[in-house]
Formats: sequence, C-alpha cells, structure tokens
Amino acid sequence: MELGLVHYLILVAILFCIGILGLIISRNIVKILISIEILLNAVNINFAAFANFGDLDEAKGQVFAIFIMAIAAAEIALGLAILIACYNNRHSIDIEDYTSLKS
Amino acid sequence: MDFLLDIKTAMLPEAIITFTILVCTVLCFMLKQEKQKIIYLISLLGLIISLTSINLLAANKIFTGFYNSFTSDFFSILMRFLILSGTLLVIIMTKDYSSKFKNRQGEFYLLMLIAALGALLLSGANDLIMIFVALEALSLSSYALSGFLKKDKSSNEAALKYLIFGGASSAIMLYGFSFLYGITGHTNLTEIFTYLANNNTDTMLNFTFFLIIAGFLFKVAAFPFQSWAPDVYEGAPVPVTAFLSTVSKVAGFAILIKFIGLAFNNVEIITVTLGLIALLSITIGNFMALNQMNIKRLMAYSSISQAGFVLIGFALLSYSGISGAIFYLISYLVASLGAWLAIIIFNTQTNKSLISDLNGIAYRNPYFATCFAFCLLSLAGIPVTVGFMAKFYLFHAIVQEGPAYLWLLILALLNTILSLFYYLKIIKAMFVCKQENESFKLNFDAGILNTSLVALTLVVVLLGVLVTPFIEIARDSALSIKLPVKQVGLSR
Amino acid sequence: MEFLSLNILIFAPLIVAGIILSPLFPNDEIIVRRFAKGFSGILFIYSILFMIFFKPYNTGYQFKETIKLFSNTNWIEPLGISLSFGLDGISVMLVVLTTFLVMLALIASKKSITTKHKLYYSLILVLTTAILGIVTSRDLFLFFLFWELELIPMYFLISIWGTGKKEYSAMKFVLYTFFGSLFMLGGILLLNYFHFLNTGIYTFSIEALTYSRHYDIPFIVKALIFLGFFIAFAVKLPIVPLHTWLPNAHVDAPTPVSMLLAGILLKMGGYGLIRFNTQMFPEMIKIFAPMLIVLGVINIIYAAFIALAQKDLKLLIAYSSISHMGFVLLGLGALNTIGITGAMFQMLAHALISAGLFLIVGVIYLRTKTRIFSHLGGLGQVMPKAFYFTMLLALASLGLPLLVGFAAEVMIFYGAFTSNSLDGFILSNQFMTALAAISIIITAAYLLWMLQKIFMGNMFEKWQKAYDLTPQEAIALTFLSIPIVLFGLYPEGVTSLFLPFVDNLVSNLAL
Amino acid sequence: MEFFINNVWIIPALPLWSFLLILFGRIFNVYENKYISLALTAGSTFIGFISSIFILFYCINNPETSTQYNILWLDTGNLKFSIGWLVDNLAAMMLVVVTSISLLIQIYSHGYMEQDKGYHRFFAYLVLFNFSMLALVLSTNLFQTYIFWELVGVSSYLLIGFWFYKPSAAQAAKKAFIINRIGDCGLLVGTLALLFYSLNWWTSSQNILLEFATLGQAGSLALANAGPVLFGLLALGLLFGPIAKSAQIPLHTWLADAMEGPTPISALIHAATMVAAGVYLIARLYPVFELSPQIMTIMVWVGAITAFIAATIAITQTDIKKCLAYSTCSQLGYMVLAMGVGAYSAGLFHLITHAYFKAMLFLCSGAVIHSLADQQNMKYMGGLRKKIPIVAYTYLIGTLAIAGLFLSGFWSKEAILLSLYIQGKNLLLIIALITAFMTAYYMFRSYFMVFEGEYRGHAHFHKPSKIMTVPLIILAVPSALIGFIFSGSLKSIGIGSFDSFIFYGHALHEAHVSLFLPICSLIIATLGFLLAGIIYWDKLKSLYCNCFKLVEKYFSPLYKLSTNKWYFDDFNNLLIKYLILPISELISIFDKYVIDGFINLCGISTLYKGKAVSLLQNGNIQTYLVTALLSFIAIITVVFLIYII
Repeated sequence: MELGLVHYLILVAILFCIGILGLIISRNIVKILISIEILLNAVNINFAAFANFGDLDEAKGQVFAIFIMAIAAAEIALGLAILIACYNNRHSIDIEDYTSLKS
Repeated sequence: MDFLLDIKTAMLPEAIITFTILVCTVLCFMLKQEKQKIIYLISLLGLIISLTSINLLAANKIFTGFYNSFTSDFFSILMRFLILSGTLLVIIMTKDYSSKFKNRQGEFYLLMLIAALGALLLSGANDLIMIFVALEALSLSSYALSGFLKKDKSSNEAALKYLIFGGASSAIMLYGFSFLYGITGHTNLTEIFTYLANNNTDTMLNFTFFLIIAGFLFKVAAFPFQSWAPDVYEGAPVPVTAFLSTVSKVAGFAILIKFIGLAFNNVEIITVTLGLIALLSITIGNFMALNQMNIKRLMAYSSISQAGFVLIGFALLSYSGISGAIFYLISYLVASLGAWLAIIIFNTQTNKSLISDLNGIAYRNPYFATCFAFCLLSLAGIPVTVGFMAKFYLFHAIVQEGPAYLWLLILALLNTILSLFYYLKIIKAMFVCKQENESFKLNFDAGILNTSLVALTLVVVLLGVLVTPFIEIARDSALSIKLPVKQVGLSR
Repeated sequence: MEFLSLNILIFAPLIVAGIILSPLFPNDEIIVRRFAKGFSGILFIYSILFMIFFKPYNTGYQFKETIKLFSNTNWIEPLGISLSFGLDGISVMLVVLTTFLVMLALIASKKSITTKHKLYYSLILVLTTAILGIVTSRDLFLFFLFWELELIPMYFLISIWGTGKKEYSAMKFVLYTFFGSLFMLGGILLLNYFHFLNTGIYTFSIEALTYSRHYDIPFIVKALIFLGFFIAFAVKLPIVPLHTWLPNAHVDAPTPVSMLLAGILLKMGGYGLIRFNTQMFPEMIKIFAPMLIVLGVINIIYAAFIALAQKDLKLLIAYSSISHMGFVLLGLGALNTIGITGAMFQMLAHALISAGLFLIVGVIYLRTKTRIFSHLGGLGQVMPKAFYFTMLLALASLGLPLLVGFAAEVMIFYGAFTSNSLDGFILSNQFMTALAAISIIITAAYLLWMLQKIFMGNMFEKWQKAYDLTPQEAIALTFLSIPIVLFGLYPEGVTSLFLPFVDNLVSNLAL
Repeated sequence: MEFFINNVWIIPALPLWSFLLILFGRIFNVYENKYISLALTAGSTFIGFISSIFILFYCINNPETSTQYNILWLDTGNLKFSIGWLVDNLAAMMLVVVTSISLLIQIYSHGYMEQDKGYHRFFAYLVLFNFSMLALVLSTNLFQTYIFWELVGVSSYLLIGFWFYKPSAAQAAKKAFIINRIGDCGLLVGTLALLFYSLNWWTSSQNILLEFATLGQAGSLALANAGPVLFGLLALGLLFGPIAKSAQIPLHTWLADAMEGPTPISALIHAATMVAAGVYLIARLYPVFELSPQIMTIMVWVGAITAFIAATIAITQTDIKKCLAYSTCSQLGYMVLAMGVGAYSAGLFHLITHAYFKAMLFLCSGAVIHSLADQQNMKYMGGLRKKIPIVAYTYLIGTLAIAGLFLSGFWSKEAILLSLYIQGKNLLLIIALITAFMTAYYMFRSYFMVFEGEYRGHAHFHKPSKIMTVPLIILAVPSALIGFIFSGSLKSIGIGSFDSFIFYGHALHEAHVSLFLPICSLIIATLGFLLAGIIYWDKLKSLYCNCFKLVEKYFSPLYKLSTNKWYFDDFNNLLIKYLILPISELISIFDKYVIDGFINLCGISTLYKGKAVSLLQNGNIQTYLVTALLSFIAIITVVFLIYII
C-alpha cells in the first residue's frame, strides 16, 4: 500500500486530537505546553504533506512549516519563562493551583 | 530597490516603528535603569512620527507589495491609524503606572512596540505566512506583557492562561490554514480567492473557515473563545489590558474581515455562524457583566459583548454591514480607550478596582467622573455619543438586509438593555452612591493622562454629533477591501 | 418673525446648563437657582411667542428650521438624517406646556432640593432640551435621539435627589423606557428601509414618511412597525401591563421631578401615539382601534381601583395618573375629531392637574415627613391655603365642570361614545365608554377620600406646627390654577390651536 | 319686562360675580367686615329675586312663550356644545322659588353663622351654590344641565363639609358627593346614549345639541334607533341622576348624613332647592321618560317606596334634623311618584309648596338648635314654645302644611292623590295615604317633643336674634298660603291654578268634583296628629302610658328596623367593606405582585442567569478550553444542521 495524502491527513488528525486531549486533561503545565507543541507539529506535518502532494514547484508549505517551527520554539520558550515566574511565586506546576482569577 | 519603494508607498509606519524598536532595544541595553524613562518618550515619538507618516501613504489606491504579502488599501490604512493611535494612548497611560515595572520599563515599551508592529502588519497582511507571523508577533509580546509584573501572582497566572489559550487557538487556526493551503495550493490570499472563485469546493472550505476563524475569535475575545479575557484582563497590568481590549482587537477584526471573503458560494452559512457567534458573545458578555463588582472584569465582559456587535456587521456579509462594523469599531476603540484611561488614572492613584470604590467620586472629581460617564454611556449607546451613532448605523445596516435578518436586530436590541444596566451601575456608583468612610480625591491636574481623557471624551461627543465624515470614512474603507460580498445599501 | 427660532428655543437650555455647570459659575445655591428660574421664565415667554404667532389653520409644520453642517449638507447625509425642527398643531401646545412646567418645577425646587444645586439645575435644563427636541423634531432619527437623551438626566434626577428606593426606581424607569424605545428603533429602521425600497431615497423625515404610506409595505411588517412604535409609547404613557415603573418612579422622585414626569414626560407617549401611530399609519390605527380602546378602558378602571386601595399619598396620585392617561387612549381610539381633540386636551389637563397634585404631595411631605394617610389628618386647619389648592386640583382631577379636567373628559366620552371605530369588534364603543364612565365614581371616591384623610377630620397634635404654603409654592400653585380654571371655562382657547390639525388627521383616516 | 327676559343671565351672573369678589377679597385680605360679604350675597340674590318676579309675571301674562339664548361653548367638529339660558314657565317658577328662599336663608344665615370663623367662606360657598343652582334652572340643554348639576353637587359637598374638622362632617360630605356621582355617571351615560341614538337628527337639524325644546323629537328618534330595551336602559341612566340628587331609594342615604352641614344649608340645599333639582330634571326630561312606559313604572315605584320607607324611618328619629331630612326624602318620593304617574303639574306644585314649608321647618329647627347650643336631640328639648313662641308657631304652621292639614301641603298633596285616584292606581294611593298618615304622625311628634311639655335638656338657652326670626315669619306666609293661592280657587281675582300655568302636553281638566278624597286625607292626617299627641303630648301621654309600652314591645322589630334606617347604611358599608375595598385590594396586590412581580422576576432571573453563566468561569484554563471547544463544535453542528435542513 502506497502512502497517500489521506494517510497523512489522518495521522495529523490523530496527532491533533492527541494534542487537544493532552491540553485538556494533563494537570502538569509542562505537559500542557508540550501538548501545544504537538498541535503545532501536527500542523507542520499537514503543511509538509500538502506541499509534497500539491505544491511541488514552490513548496510554500515547507516554508510555512519552518516558520511555524521557529515561532513554536519562541512560544514554548516564552511559555517556560512564564512558568518559571509562576513557579517562583507559587511553587507549583499544577494547573489546578492557578485558578485564583475567576468569575 | 523594489523593496524600498514598497516600504515608501505602503509600509512607512511599520518601518518607522521597526526603526524605533531597534533604537529602543539598543537604548535598553545602554541606559541605566533610572534613565529608562527616555524610552517612554522615544517610543511616543516613534508612534507619533509613524502616525503622521500615514498621511504620506496613498490613500485612494490599493497597493500590494512586499512580494504580494502586504496590501495597503484604505481599509488597512484606517486600521493602522486606529492601531497606532490606540498604542499611543496605551503608552501614554503607562506614564505613572510604569513605576510598578521597577527596573524593566524599557522592555515594556519594547514589547509594546513589537506588539503594535504585529498588529500593524496584521491589518495589511495578504499572505497566510505573513498573517501567522504578524499574529504571533502580536500574541507572543502580549503574553509577555500580561505577565510583566513578575512578582504579582495574578499577573503570572493571567500570562499563563493567555499563553495556553492562545497557543491552542493559534494551532487550530494553523490547522485551518493548512487545509486552505491544501485545497488551493496557495498561501497568498489574492491567489487563494482567485482559485476559489473558479473552483467549487464547498464542504471542506466551510470546515476550513471554521477552523481559521477560531484563531481570530480568540484574538477579538468573542464567543466561544472568550473565557480567557476576563481572567487575563483582571490579572494583567492595566495598560496591557487596555492594549488587549483595544489594539489587539482591532487587529483581530482587521484580519477577520479578509477571511469572510471565504464565503463564496454559501453566504447563509457564514452569516448564520457569525450571527450566532455575535449574538452569543453579546449575550454572554452582558449576562456575565451584570454581577461583576470589579471594574476591570466588568470591562472585560463588556468588551466581549462589544466585539459581538462588531461581528454582527461582519455577519451581514455586505458592504453596509462592514462599514457599520468599522464605524462601530472606531466608536468602541475611542470609548473603551477613554474608559480604560479613566480606570488607569483611578487605579494608579488608589490601587483599587472595585466599583464600590468609585462611590461618590463625582463630587470630588467631577471632571473625571463626567468623562468616565460619557465613555461608559457611549459604550452603552446613549446619545449624544459616538456609541449611539455607531449602534444606530449598525442596526440600520442590519435592516438593509431585509426582514430576514430581523432576528438579529431584535436580539441585539434586547441585549442593549442589559448592557445599559451594568454601565449605569458604574455611573450610579460615581454619581449617586454615598461615599464611604474613607474618602480620597484623585489628583486630576492638567497632566497628560487627564488631558488625554478629556480629549477622548470630547472625541466621543464630537463623533456623536459630527458623524457624517466618519460614516463616509467607514464606508470608503469598506469599499476599498475587494470582497465578494453583496453591494446592498451603499447608494448615496 | 425672524426672532422666533426653534433652534434657540431648543438648544438655549442646553447651553445654559453648560454655563451653570462650568467652574466659572458661582457655586452659590441662591444665584444658581435664581439664574435657572430666570432663564426658564424667559424661555417660557419666548415659547409663548411661538404660540401667538402660530397659525393654526396652516396645515403642516411652521417655524421650520434645518441646521446645515459644513458645505451645506444635512446632518447625516448618507442616511438622510437632518437636524430639522418645526411646530405644528399638536406640538405647539406641548412646547408651551413644557416650558411652563419647567418654570414651575424650578420655582418649586427651593425646599425640596438641598444638595448639588449646580448639577440639579443643569440636569433639569438638559431635560428641557430633550423634551423640546422630542416635540419639535421633524426627523424620526432626531426624535429617537432626543427620546433616548431624556433618559439620562431623568435617571440622575431620580436617583440622586430622590427618596426611598430611588436607585431601584430610577433604574427601572430607565430600563423600561429603554426597552420600549428599542421597539421603536426597530420600527423606525424598518420604515426607513421600506421607504428606500420604494423610492430609492434614504430619509427619516417625518413628513416624507407620513405621506408615503401608500408605498408598498407588506401588511405584517406594517403591523410590526406600528406595534413597535406603540410599545414605546405604551411604556411612556403608560398602558397597563407596562405601567409598573410609574408608581416607583413617582414615589421616589423629588417633587419637582415628579411634576415634570407626570406633567410632561407621560405626555410624550400621547404625543407619539398621535404623531406616529395615528398620523403615520392611518390604516393601521383603524385596525388597532379596538386594542386602544380596550387597553384604555382597562387603564382607566384598573388603575382607579388600585388607587382606591393605596395607603400612600404619592402612590395614589401616581395611579390616578395612570387612570387619567387611559382617557387619552380612549379618546384616541375613538378616531373622530372630538375624541382626538379630547385626548389632546386631556394631556394638557392631566399635565396641569397632576403637576399640581405632586407639588402638593411635596408640600405635605416637607412638613410632615410622611405620606401615609393614617399618619395624616386635619391639616386643613393649619394649612388652609394648601387645602383649598388641593381641593381645586382634586375637583379638577375628578372632572368637575368648568375646570379643565371636565372639558377633556366630556370630549373623550362624547367622542368615544359616538364613534364607530369598534365596528365589527365584539364589544361596541358605547359599551366600552359606559364602562369607562364608571371611573368617574371611583375617581371621585379616591380623590375625596384623599382630601378627607389629609385635610379634614381631627388633627394630630404633632402637625400643629406645620406651616402653610411658602410664597414659592403658592406662586407655583397659583400659576397652575390659572390655566386649570381658564381653560376649563374656555377650552376653545386651547383646542383651537390643534383642532385644524386634528380635523386634517381625521379626514386622512377616512381616506 | 322684556328687559328682564333678555338679560336673564344677570340672575346667575351676579352670584358668580359676588363669589369672585368674596374669593379675591379673602385672598388679598381686602376687607374683614362681615356685612360686606352678606351684602354681596344677599344683594345679588335680591336683584335676582326682583328680576325673577318680573319674569314670572311676564310668563303668566304670556304663558306660551319660551325664550332661549345660546352661546357656543365648545366646537369640535360636528359636536357643538352650547351654554345658554332658557326662560319658560317652569324656569320662571323655579327662579322665583330659588331666589326667594335663598334670599331669606342668606339673611337668616347671617344670624346663624355670625360667630363662626369661616363666615366669609360660608357666604362664598353659599353664593357659589346660588350661581350653580340658578344656572341649572336656566339650562337650555341637557349638557349644560349636567355641568351645573355637578356644580350644585360640589357646592353641596363644600357646604356639608363646611366644618371639615369634624370627622363626621367630612365623612358626610364625601358620601354625599360620591353617591351623587353614581347618579351623575348614569346621567352622563344616558345623555351620551341619547345623543348617540339621535346623533343624525342633531347634526342634520341646526338645533342646539341636546336642547330641551326639541328633546321630544330626538327622543322618539332615539327610541326608533335603539329599540325599546336599549332606550329603556338609556332612560334608566338618565333617571339615575334625579334618583341620586333627589335622594330616592336606593341612593338616599347621603341626605340624612348631609345634615352635618350648617342648618341653613340643610334648609336651602337639602330641603328646598338642590334636592328638588332632581324632580326639576325629571320635568325637563319628561318627553324622553314618557316614551318608555317601563321607566315611568320604575319611577313611580321608586317614588312610592321612597316616600313610604323614608316616612317609616322618620317616625323614630330623635335627631330633629334627621327627622326633617327623612321627611324631605319622603316628600321627594311623593314628587317623583307624581311625575311617574303623569301628574306633572301636581309633582311640581308639591315641589314648590314643599320648598317653602320645608325650608321654614329647617330654619325653625336651626333656630332651636342655635338657641340650645347645638343640641339636636329632641329627647333633650321640650317646652320651647314658651321660650321662643315665634319659632314654635312657625314650626306649627310648617307642620300643618306638611301634614296636609289645610295649609299649602294639603293642596299639592291633594293634587297628587287625586291623580292617583283618577288613574285608578289604588295600591299606590293606599301607600300614599299611609305615608300621609305617617307624615302627620312624625311631624307632630317632633313638634310635641320640641315645643310642648317640659324642658328636658341641660343646655343653656339663649334667644335667637331678630335676623333669624324675621325670615321665619316671612317664610310662614307662603308656607301657609301658596297652596291655596295656586289651587285654582282664586281664579276670580286673576290667579290661575298651578296646572293651568305649568303643565306638560295639555292642561289637566278640572276633575275633583268629589269631596271624598280630601276628606279622607284630612281624616288620615288628623289621625296621625292624634296618635302623635297620644304618645308625645305630655297631657295625653300619661293616660295611655301602659298601653303605649305594650305597643312598643310588640312592635320592637319594626321599631328597630326603623331606627336603623332599614339597614341601608349598614348594607352600603358592608358593600364597600366586603366588596369594593377587597376588589381594589385584590387588584392592587395583583398589580404589585403579579405584574410588577413578573417584571422584577425578569430582572432578578437575569441576574441569576448571569451568576449561573459565570459558574463556568471557574478559573481553570482547562475548563475554559473544554467549554470553548465544545461550544465551537456545537455551533458548527447547529449551523450545519440549519444549513442542511
């Protein structure tokens, strides 16, 4: 069986769902950040797949993927930085402890 | 040289801001902490120059440059004007507040300018990559800004929530982008629209549309991606909140408009979706605002509901609707900036942010209270303020679509009653309630903050009276975006 | 007559309000009050001039004025909105009434307003502008704008200087009115849209929209527009299921504001019903006449019965207000000249009488600090002047002949009885009018009961020191009594102002 | 003569003018002198009296003329309301009666009220009443009648409540006005209906709207348009006005309470003039009532029942004024009864004779009360004949007159009985005779209790002044003679009979050839006198003491019924207490808790909805994400569903 676009799309969909799930259920903030990373990487695969199957001349998808990677890195870095600041204040990385702002 | 020409004709403000950012970065490293106040002045200067440079842009023709990834039309110029003036005011707001930033004042302005640059680019972006990058520039610096008070627990928490929510929604948006790219094979919006005009790809496109607007709905804090806003608005430093609820929203709307063009062959679906989202935003924002005791939180919910009103204009998918939305956006920006300015003046001097803290302030600081009241009344849509005109113009646009959109009108109208209730609650506290044991008097001198508050109030009233030019601006800018929408109701 | 400019009339109060509020103006209560009173007196005289130079037999608007903005365009050219004002038969009376009652309210303000004078007097003047704007605007949008504008000063006036649950009442008033006006906004926009569909012109001009009724608007939409307007005015008038703001607002408002509320603001509902629901939609009002009459009769009887059960003086007057405004509906539903003339006249009558009665309530409250009947009694011995004025007002209110209330009621009764606007409806005009006539008994009952409870009978020892009317109060009441007697004896003095207008209106109905 | 006819407006205008003069005189404190008020009042009435006399003579000389003049009061489209003055025989007669009695009572009032603080106020009210009453008499149309009908009502309200600091007076004034309003309401609706059913006739002919002169034609047209049932209802509505004003059952209860007012007022308004206005209005509306036989029947029975019941109540009253009040009520019943059976002239004749003698009786009672320091209870009087003989004799004249013993009441009552007899209404005749018996009984009872026997009271006695006794003497003359003068016996010297002067349709033919009826009624009245004498005249009383006690015991339920005024007042109070007030309370509660409650519930529920919605805002970012995604998916699904469907 040859790998087609659809397979990639399914993979991406699965990855995306995993990412969302991780985002929703994990209590550890680092895990949540990683889930975001999974989401972005799923999208990267999508771009790459589309570029590979549809846009051979310009490969804009790949370019896009690279942009995403760079920005994802920045985002995670920022996220971790914020997390550290948070940790300094509350000594916890459990998302349940960050619920002081509400209704 | 092509590149430079592009900059001269289309991206002069952005270039100036970039230059300012560079200068500021350097100064950040060079200056001692006590002297970092200079950066405040420099960023103000940069913004003012950039604002004036907008005049140099060719307003009446559409210019596409920067490898087709940036379009400068009248609409984008208007949006950039709004963004720049908004940022200018936000930075003015920080004059006294920045003492809370201790030794990191320079960074603050730097981040603010970067966010503004992202917003500027977003308002003219014409390429998916450009959109993404600009959006993230805006978002990332916003995350950092909301957590800027490092020692403050709620500021941290706000930043964390904002980042997680933002990351998720931008991922969803990117997912949509990838499909859009997959369907059309292009990342340039112009090309995408050309492709879509010639090919019929219904269902998938709808799905894509939903995914994409998720990111923008997050940015404008509309339902269902609104729940971050109250927490972040409450936790973040007040100027940042002001920035988020004004400039950031303007940018979000500016880019959202471009995508409603995706509604090629299935106008109804977009209208119904956006209409539903708009109404739900308005309703939920209003309902939640009713019981709020904290001004910042109340303003957050109010901003959710106000975003809903702008979305109504989009939902109509007509030029009159969009021009209504643009006018509404202008009115919202002015009034809400005024309100935030007032809140910041109050908050900086008293460190309080409950509604009951405002009790009886009108008789100690009549001008402050009057200005604040005018801004709130404008948000509520009471004459003679710009908010009243904006609401009227928007509702007028709804009716132009014919009786089929009456449900939208009726529900929106009913919601304005709710909103009046909580805006009046603040006004009541200021004018009616008796002051409690501890009374304080704000220092309301001729400082720049107070002057700007008075100036904004004057604008709120003047725009409510001399309304014709602004309606025409809104209409021209709506017409300048070439969108595949109905041309109803724009005759002279 | 170049010196008669509506613009001056309307915007002068606003400017004066600004002057009073400005920091340069001395913050001395006496100066502020005298200045405001003096100005309102001048305004009243100025508005009288309009009435004198008004030519009742010219149909259409007079003293037309349109403010042009830069480059001589209309106010909001793209939407066809213009800043245009004018007076016609029904508005001229209301303009004079407004300035008159504002003047009296300011005269009566001396004792009841004790704090924040600058704000108070300027808010009253802003309110004046809003009301004058409502009555004189020739543009629907402008009408709506003033309609909404009036809310804010009213909110402050009730909630700052009121008593009791003032904040609740003020909020209720504002939200209620706002609620109603939103339906009107919907109606206005739909009307504008259909005018555009038919003519390709955007306009909010009342004249244009009034005489374009032959354009093709689907019946159901027309009914919706009609009902939208109706709800807005029903809240204001008020009509029974939408009336509950009124007792609250009246009871908690300070005396002068109650006077204005009862005297002028309620009349805006009647004005709107005539100006829009009747003049603009003659064919719809014929269909909805049964609704008007049934609601009118319910208003009259229902509120009268409630008034009978009240234990609070001000509540009693408030409910009597509702009951009397029902007559306006009844007269309007008759759809004949005498009925509508009666409705107009009833607005005048009720304005004068209820303003006076609310002033009396204030007078008594100032002396005794109570409004509960069981705590009052026998005040006639220490306050004879107040007693006689109250008697006059109560008698006028219960429709004593040769006082102003009678002329109104008699016109309405005759109009409603001889009308055939309910043909084809399950109940006849005659039956409904007879039902409404029962109210003259109930009205007499509660008003005389009130008179008896307050002024007659044994006096409580503690009121021995209650003093009689102050000069200000006496002057205000005298000013109110003069037209009550004068127009009661000679109603044509007023009716001739709008009779041609009403004739024209009715002949349009017949088309 | 012509001058007075053409300027008849002077008669009501002068009192109005005097009213304004007194009013403004008081407001600006121009004068303090009591005589100025008196002069203004009495002067205006005197001029009116002189004019009325001239007008009456003119009318006697030219019996067929009726002059009217109208001013357009209100012109609204096709309905034009006028006010004016109409002079015909009836009006001329009434003018003389009203002005003459007014004049005397005004003079009397000076004596009665001299010590009162509210002297000027009293005269202002009095003169206001005069104005309204005279304008009512001169009304040209039903609309104008309604106006002044209410104005006399309000004057009566003001005067009953003259001593407003007395709770009972305040209560009585209110009661009088409200009960009169019930009548006014009927009158208003009747007028409206009459106008409605004959509208075309009024608008097509150029007549004054609702004018009396052509009411008959309009009425028959209305009958044709409305049909007998609706027309009956219409006429019933019109009849309600007179029923209330003339204190007929069931709206009679106010009259006894109205005695709380100063006694001259009771004499003028509540005996002689205003209450008679009801009968006057029936006379004016006769063309309409006549068209509906059912209404005439109702009128007869209302009159008869009132005459009977009021008389039975009067029997046991101990308050002298209440006794006279119920007597008035009963006599008014007589008049209405007469109008109902078609004895138009007889009814009006009785009105006039009654006006004089009842006014006099009241003034006598006023003099007694005044001299006994406001003592009204007859139980504490007695033997006053020796102290105030003038009052006693005038009272006796009045008693004889009202009892129908030869003096004026005899002639007018005789005319009524005669017409009943002629028409063969035997039941009514019997009722009328029983009433006549009771009238004689209670009047003599009061006379004996007050003036004969020993003084039983404790109050210090002081003699009434001349100014009070002179009017009594003057009034005694017409009280005694007017019946005889107009009975037709003096035709030889040029004074015709009353029914040849005032009649409806055609003059009644001379029919009383038989002496049976007069003798019968004289015997009955004498029996009444004897019974009263037996029971209350001390000289006779002792003889039959035991017997009387037995009777009293035996009849005690009836006695109770009578002293409690047939429980009408209690019934009314119950009606108000257990029906009207609960209804209004109920509606008020409904309004407060249902309508307003609904509104408030909307508000509160909105706030709670807000609270409920904000529960989702629990601070946990993951909850936010879940809700956001779920609602996003929900929106998409809904939209797709809408789109697909």
